[in-house]
Amino acid sequence: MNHWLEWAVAFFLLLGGSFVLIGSIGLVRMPDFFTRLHGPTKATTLGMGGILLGSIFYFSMSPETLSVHEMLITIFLLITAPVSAHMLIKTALHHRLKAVEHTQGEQELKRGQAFASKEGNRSETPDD
Amino acid sequence: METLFALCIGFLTACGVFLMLRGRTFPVVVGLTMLSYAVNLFIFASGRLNLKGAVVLGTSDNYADPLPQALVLTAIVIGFAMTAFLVILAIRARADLGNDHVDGSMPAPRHAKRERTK
Amino acid sequence: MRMTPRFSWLPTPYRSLLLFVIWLLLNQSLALLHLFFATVLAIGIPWICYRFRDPQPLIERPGLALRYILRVFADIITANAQVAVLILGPVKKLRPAFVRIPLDLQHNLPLTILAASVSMTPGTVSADIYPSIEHLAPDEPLPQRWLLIHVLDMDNEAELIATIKSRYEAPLKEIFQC
Amino acid sequence: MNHLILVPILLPFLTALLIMLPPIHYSPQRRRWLSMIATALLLVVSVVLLLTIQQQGLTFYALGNWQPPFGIIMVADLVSCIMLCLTAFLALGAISYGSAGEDEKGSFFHPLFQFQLMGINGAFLTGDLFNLFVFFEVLLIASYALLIHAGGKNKTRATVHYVILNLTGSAVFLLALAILYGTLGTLNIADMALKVTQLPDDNLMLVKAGALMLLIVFALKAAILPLQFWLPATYASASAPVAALFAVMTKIGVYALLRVFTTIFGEQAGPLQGLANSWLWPFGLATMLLGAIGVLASQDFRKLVANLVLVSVGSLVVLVAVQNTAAHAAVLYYTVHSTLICGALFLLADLIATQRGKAQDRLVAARRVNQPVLLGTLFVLCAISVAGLPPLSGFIGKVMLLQAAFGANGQYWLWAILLLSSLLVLIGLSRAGSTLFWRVSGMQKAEERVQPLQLFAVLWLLSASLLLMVFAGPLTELSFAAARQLADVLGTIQSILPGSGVLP
Amino acid sequence: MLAQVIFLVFGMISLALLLNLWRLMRGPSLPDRILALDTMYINSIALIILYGLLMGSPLYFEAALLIAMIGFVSTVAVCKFLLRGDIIE
Amino acid sequence: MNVLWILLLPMLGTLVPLLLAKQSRSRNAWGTAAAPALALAILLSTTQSVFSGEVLLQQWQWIPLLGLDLTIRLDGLAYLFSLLILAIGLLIILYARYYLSEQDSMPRFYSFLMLFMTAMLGIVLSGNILQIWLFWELTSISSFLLISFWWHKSEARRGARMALTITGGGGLCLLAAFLLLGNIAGSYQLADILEQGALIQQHSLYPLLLVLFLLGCFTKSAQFPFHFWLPNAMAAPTPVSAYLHSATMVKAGIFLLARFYPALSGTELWFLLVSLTGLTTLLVGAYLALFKHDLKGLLAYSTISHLGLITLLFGLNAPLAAVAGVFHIINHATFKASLFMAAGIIDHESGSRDMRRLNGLWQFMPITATLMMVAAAAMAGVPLLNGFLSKEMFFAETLQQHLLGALSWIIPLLATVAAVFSVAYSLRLIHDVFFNGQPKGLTKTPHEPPRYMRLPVEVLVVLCILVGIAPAMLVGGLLNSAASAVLAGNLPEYSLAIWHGFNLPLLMSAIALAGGVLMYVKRKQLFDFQSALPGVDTLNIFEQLMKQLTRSAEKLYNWIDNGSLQRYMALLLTAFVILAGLPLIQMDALGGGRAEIPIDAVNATGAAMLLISAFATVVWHRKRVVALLMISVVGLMVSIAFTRFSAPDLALTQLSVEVVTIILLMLALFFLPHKTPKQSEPSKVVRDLGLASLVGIIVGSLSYAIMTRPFTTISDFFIANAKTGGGGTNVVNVILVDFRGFDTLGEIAVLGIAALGIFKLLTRIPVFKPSSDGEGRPWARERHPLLLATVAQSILPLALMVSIYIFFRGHNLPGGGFIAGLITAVAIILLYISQGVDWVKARMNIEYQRVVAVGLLIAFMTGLASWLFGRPYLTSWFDYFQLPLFGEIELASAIAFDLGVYVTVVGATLLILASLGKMTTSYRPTHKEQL
Ligand code: NA
Ligand code: NA
Repeated sequence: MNHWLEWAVAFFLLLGGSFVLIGSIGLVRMPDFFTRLHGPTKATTLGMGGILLGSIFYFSMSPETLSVHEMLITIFLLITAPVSAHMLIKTALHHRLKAVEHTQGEQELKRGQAFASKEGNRSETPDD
Repeated sequence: METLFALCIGFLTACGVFLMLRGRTFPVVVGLTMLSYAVNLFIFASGRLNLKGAVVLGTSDNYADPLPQALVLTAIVIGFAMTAFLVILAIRARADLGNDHVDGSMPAPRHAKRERTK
Repeated sequence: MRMTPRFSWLPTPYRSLLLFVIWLLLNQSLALLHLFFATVLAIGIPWICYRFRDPQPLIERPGLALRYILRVFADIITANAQVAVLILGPVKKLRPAFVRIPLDLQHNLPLTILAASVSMTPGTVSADIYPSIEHLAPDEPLPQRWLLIHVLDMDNEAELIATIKSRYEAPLKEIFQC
Repeated sequence: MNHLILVPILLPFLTALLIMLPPIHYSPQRRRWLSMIATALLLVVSVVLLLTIQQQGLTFYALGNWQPPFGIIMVADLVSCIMLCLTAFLALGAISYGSAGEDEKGSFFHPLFQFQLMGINGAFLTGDLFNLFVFFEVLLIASYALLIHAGGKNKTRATVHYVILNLTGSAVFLLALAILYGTLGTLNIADMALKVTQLPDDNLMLVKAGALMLLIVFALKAAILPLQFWLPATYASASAPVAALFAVMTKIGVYALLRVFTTIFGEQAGPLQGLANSWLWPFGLATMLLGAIGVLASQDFRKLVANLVLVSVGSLVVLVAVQNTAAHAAVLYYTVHSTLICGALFLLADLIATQRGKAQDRLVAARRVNQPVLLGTLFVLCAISVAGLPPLSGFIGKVMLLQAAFGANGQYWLWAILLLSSLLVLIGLSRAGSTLFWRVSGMQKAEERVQPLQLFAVLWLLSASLLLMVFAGPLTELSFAAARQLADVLGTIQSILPGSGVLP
Repeated sequence: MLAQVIFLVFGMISLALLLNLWRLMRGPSLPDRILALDTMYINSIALIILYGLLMGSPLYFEAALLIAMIGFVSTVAVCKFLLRGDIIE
Repeated sequence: MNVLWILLLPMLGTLVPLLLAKQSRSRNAWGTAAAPALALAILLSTTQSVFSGEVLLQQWQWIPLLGLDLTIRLDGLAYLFSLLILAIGLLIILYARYYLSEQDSMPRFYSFLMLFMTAMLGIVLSGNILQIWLFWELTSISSFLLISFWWHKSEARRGARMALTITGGGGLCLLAAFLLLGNIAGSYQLADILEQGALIQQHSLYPLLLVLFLLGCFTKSAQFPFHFWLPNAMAAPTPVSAYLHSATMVKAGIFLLARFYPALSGTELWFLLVSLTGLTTLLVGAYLALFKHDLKGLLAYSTISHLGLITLLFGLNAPLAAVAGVFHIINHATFKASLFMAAGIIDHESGSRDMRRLNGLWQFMPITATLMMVAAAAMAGVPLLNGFLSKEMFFAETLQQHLLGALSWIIPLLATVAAVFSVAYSLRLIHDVFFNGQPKGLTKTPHEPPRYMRLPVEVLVVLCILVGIAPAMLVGGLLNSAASAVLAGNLPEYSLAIWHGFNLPLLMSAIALAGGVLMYVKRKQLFDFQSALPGVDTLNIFEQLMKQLTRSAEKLYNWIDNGSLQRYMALLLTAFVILAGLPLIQMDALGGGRAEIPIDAVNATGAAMLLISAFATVVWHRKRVVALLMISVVGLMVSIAFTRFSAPDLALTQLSVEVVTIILLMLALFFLPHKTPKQSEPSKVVRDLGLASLVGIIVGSLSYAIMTRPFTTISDFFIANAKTGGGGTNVVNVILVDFRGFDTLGEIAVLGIAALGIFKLLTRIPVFKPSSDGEGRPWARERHPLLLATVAQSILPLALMVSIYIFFRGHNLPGGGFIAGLITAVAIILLYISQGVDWVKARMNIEYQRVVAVGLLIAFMTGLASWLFGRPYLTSWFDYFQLPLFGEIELASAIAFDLGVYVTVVGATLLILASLGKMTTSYRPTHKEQL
């Protein structure tokens, strides 16, 4: 039983660690802000889930204790990560950050930027 | 580890002090915050470093010194109160005096000073 | 669509349930004392917090909601694998894009869940929901709103829009009956 | 266990809280009266405590029933009780003055004032070095808040300097505490004094570094050159009752110097004995001189009074460095005298400024004050007292200072500078007085009149000078007794840590 | 075996943190930096949890939870600041 | 009769004129005169015993530890001076009744005059030298008040200030001298000191003491070179000049010379200092007097000259000279007081004191003229008048001394020269004023004064004549007893006869008279010579000097204190470097030998991140938002370090404070510039870098030194007693709420006060709302992003749950009220951020300052509760209870205390952040106290 758990712990930790690392690699490697955002938002969250699961299993290894409160961190991250990302991308739009050249839907980007700032008057119909 | 810890404390102190010597309120606030970190680490270190000995009874048999930890807690809270006050004071000073220089007025440029002394 | 709670003493039952569970999670115990406290807090806290909550549609189809959650979890895992590959793969080959999706949902809670789901799943991040309604007069009709998303690697815009609308938006409409 | 020891801390605390809560907070009148009554009560308690301690000798109060050196203790000895009485006396004057209308020029005047009293009294009573830090912070934060009372550019400007310097000082204080704790392993002052005697040679210099850092902190509070810069602008810009209360703030630094450098580093401290003296002596003298120069240089009266505070601090610090009973007795007596009279002067400066129209307290020709006889008389009395001229208490203080220096190294430096600065002060005050009251431009007179509470406040503080003179005999005896008690470090250790095996 | 895994993961997280710091320093835009900081917060949760595993002590959990909270709140606050200047309006 | 009353009556008399302020002028004068008259009567009643050589002594304890006892000591010398002070004082009161005009405040004048009289009596009657000094300074003060009586005249103010400065400075020297004297003699009682002359004069400090003592005497007695204040003090009303500056105050210095004659005189040093000063003064005064056009000016300089004469006499170290000195004191007082009063009459009745305009007054006021002529003759030393007698004795004494060896003849020669001048100026006084043609340009027609205004002059002039004719009969006893007091009983043989036969002194007198007349006749050349000399306006010079002093003081002060915080900080840190660095240099080895913990890669990474981010903060401190992000990393790393080194509570607290700080700084940055302009000069940056590095090196070294040293601490007690004595297993928390709960009480008080202070700071602040960010970008449009709003609402219950959890576990596990409070507060602040102030206010309208007060009150009361059980404040209580179904639960007072902490923290944090946030809304903190 414990042996299985140990394997599970190792697996989840490695999985988590890898995703965390990949998320951060994405942060460094990606060409523009918008693409950089994806790594941390998703991979890191999943990576955290992995590590937290590892922790849950680890602390549940000893008899009569069941350590599940790491769930709370997972829930919290799941709730907040999209909001952080949302706020960040809104800021990026507001700051008119350049998207990498071959980004499709440049018009949508422009429209989004216009709406973020004061110029995006709401009387101006968004769909042309 | 002690050497590294001391190095960090010293470096944080130096950075904090340098910022506190700047002429605007905001860098001073930042410097003060940095200095507080250094001071807190210093107080903490006065109880000597301990890797496994969180001071909760029954979790270890070699506890860290709890007293400096309690002192740091007090210092953190007081430091927070003081920083908050200073920050707001900085706002007030900017509002009242029209600039954010710590002296409430811009220092005269150097050449002007020289002229005056002539 | 219901906006007003069924019981005034238990305005947000699912939230209460969540809190009940969380208290037990936090204390890692099923002792009677903790169950008692969990109950008290699960009722007390939502009751206090109810005033700090804008009226939202209530979950009408809990079963569906559970399914939705599981689906999103599954999507997160698959999506992450894809994103990981993209991140580690050649950067030059990425086809990033901005896409806007017309929204049928109107209320904040479902919209938020939709945007969050989109952010957590296949290579997309919700950028904005516009136009914002905070500048609308109370009696003004709601305009068509859009969800702007950024896609890390887009294949086919129409397909993406369709997937999102069917996979996430539609179930949400169903769950909240709005 | 005498609960009375704690009352000087708890009473202002409770008062502050009650003033902030219903039903007191509703009306200014209720806030005022509660504040004044509580302060009067504080004075009574302080005096009773002093009398009790005079009978019983040094007594301590173990908070939470945790005995020293483990718990925090409050130590009531003659020195701390004298300071408590002084603070309460001063505060009653300042609060009465503030209650004449100044208190309504901003929010939370009375609660903050009471908090400040709590901090000051705590600093006087505590027998624990870290607790001293906490109370320092209480009184500092309250002083920051009080300093900006009633607003204005000058206040803001001065407060920025005051706050930043003191925050740096607090950081140094913490570092010093950490060093002392890290070497001595205790925080109780008496226990530290004990531990210093058993200090391994290897730790000697570390303790010295910690002690000298404390010196910086206290020197900053006491405003000793070159750490005095915050003082003139701060005191000169503060609202009158606040400035009056601030008159005791520098004395807290002096008090702390006295506590730490006579108890912890007292005669039992071996190689560390009196380690601050060689610093305090020259810088104290320089402070005195600078203050006197400042009195001459001041362009407005409040700044002049602020510089008078510097002069008094300088004299006190030098005497702290002399380290004998007479010197410490002189420090105590002179502290009481100079604090109260400077407090009175700050209040008076405000009264004069109000009646001089636009010129305020600037030393230029201005319209004539509305009540020249009243204010002039008060001014002359205050000036006589503060300049150390007979017959008010100042001259006794001065004589005590001079006598205490007998036999000290560099006695004649002290004498020369003390007398020279007295002369400069005399010149400065006569110039200020003749400008304020006699250099009249225009026939216009102000409408403002001194209000009864304001007059009471000034007379109250001034009366102290008279009482200090009339009862100088018993009061100097009290000072000497207090100084003897202060110097008796072994006795102190014995009464606080009876298990330590130290015999006086 | 578990010990080696934990150290390996420690290495990964440390590397991740260094990468975050690199992005934080590098920028170039403010949102980039904020993103890097946000990621750093989350990665340090992992670090703390790992410490907990290493020490076999559950006392680290609350710290991790709090980091999650401050990561979120400070990101939101900074973004709001960049968007509106006035974060409480 | 109690001799104390001689002093006490005039002291009480100070109040009489004030009490009679509403009465008529005459009543006021009579009332005022009553006290000194009575005192005079008491004094006279002691005549018998004093003349018989008795010393009346009374003593009361005052400040025994300082050696200051109130002692009244009435001997011959004191008697003489008391007599002069009281008798002339009474005459002055009478005179002033007529002299003062309707506009002058008579009560004030009389009150000051009586104060002065008290002070003078105090000096002469004191039997304790500190007491002498007390009254000595009182004379300076009261004379300041009297000289500046006509404060609206600038020369009165200046003259008063000058007098105060000079005499005040002298007073300080005197104090030093007295303290030395007392220390040498071992007592401050006059009687003891006077007996120890030998001891004092042999003491190594005698020269210093003597110089200080003489500085005191000479400044007061207007001896050269301190003489210049006296003529400028003539801005005072004439009664004052007559009293203070001729008869009494200036004699105080002389009195001290006489008083301490037995203790201090007889040495070469004494002779050189005293007699030469006296001689110089005598000459300078006499010479300058001749050229004064102002009537009072002439009299003032003549006073200086006569004071020099008396000083010279005391300096000769001869008993007979001392007798002569005492005698001249009496004579000078009578004729000079009458002269001043007469001059005052002339001024009063003719409106001028300028001798170039006052001419031929004989025709208008013959009686006054006669009186003045007699007095002037006495001053000139004309036979049959009192001045002649003492001058004869003076000449005789100058001839007797051989102190300058072969040059001893110089003294009598110069004395004669001075006498020549003295005759000349007396002649000028009479001739220029009463004869010499007609008055020029007077505003009034002069006439005789009122009857009683002249009476004092008449009395004194009669005395001049009577003493001149029958000296022994009139003043023999007085002089005898006074002189024997001065000489400590060794009175020499002397005779007060008018005629001593033809001798050298008589010749000198004759030469003086003849020479004086001649000089006056030939005055034209002398005046031309004098006017060719550059004029010296001492008042202006002094005033300029004072201005210069003030200005240099100002310059020096501003040079030291230039108002720059950066300098103050640099000095503070330099002090730190020196004081903390010196012991480090003196240390043998920094390390203490304790084994170090090995470094691992993770910690090294953490440290590297800490160092890099700290460095980055400094480098980018001008880009404020970036700096904030960087310092957040530092904070994060510090928290992780706390976690790593077994301090979870610290990590939690640091983290929760961190959030609030970041929000706070973001809030604040809105109102501050977003960029710091580059301003510091490179040299300053280098200086600051050096200073910062030094501080860093010192602090780092100190921490290293501490960490590597073994150590014992009181902490073991806490670990051992946390559970049994404090009822908790989290020792840190038990320390906070129990062992050192008082610190925590203070700490939350600090937080609460800070919040109040911040509220105070934010009230009435001029609101300014930047319309764009640092780059000039206008703000985004959406105020409350939808996602954020919704999520914040969902987080609130979670956060509350977590904070309750953290709150309750704190006593046993990491956590506690402070952290819980911050979590709650942050959750609420998140609502403010995501929904705005209006939204929150509509749902929760609490005034946070009251929350702070309630929280503090809870903590306070928890502590107080232990009083109910007879325990010290904050004594904790806990117990375990068995409940059915629930099992064992613990109840502890610490929980209540922690609840206080929790509530305070929530209230304070919200008060701080919400007040700041509300700045841009209509709910911004208002000025009125909103409790
Ligand atoms: Na003439
Ligand atoms: Na705001």
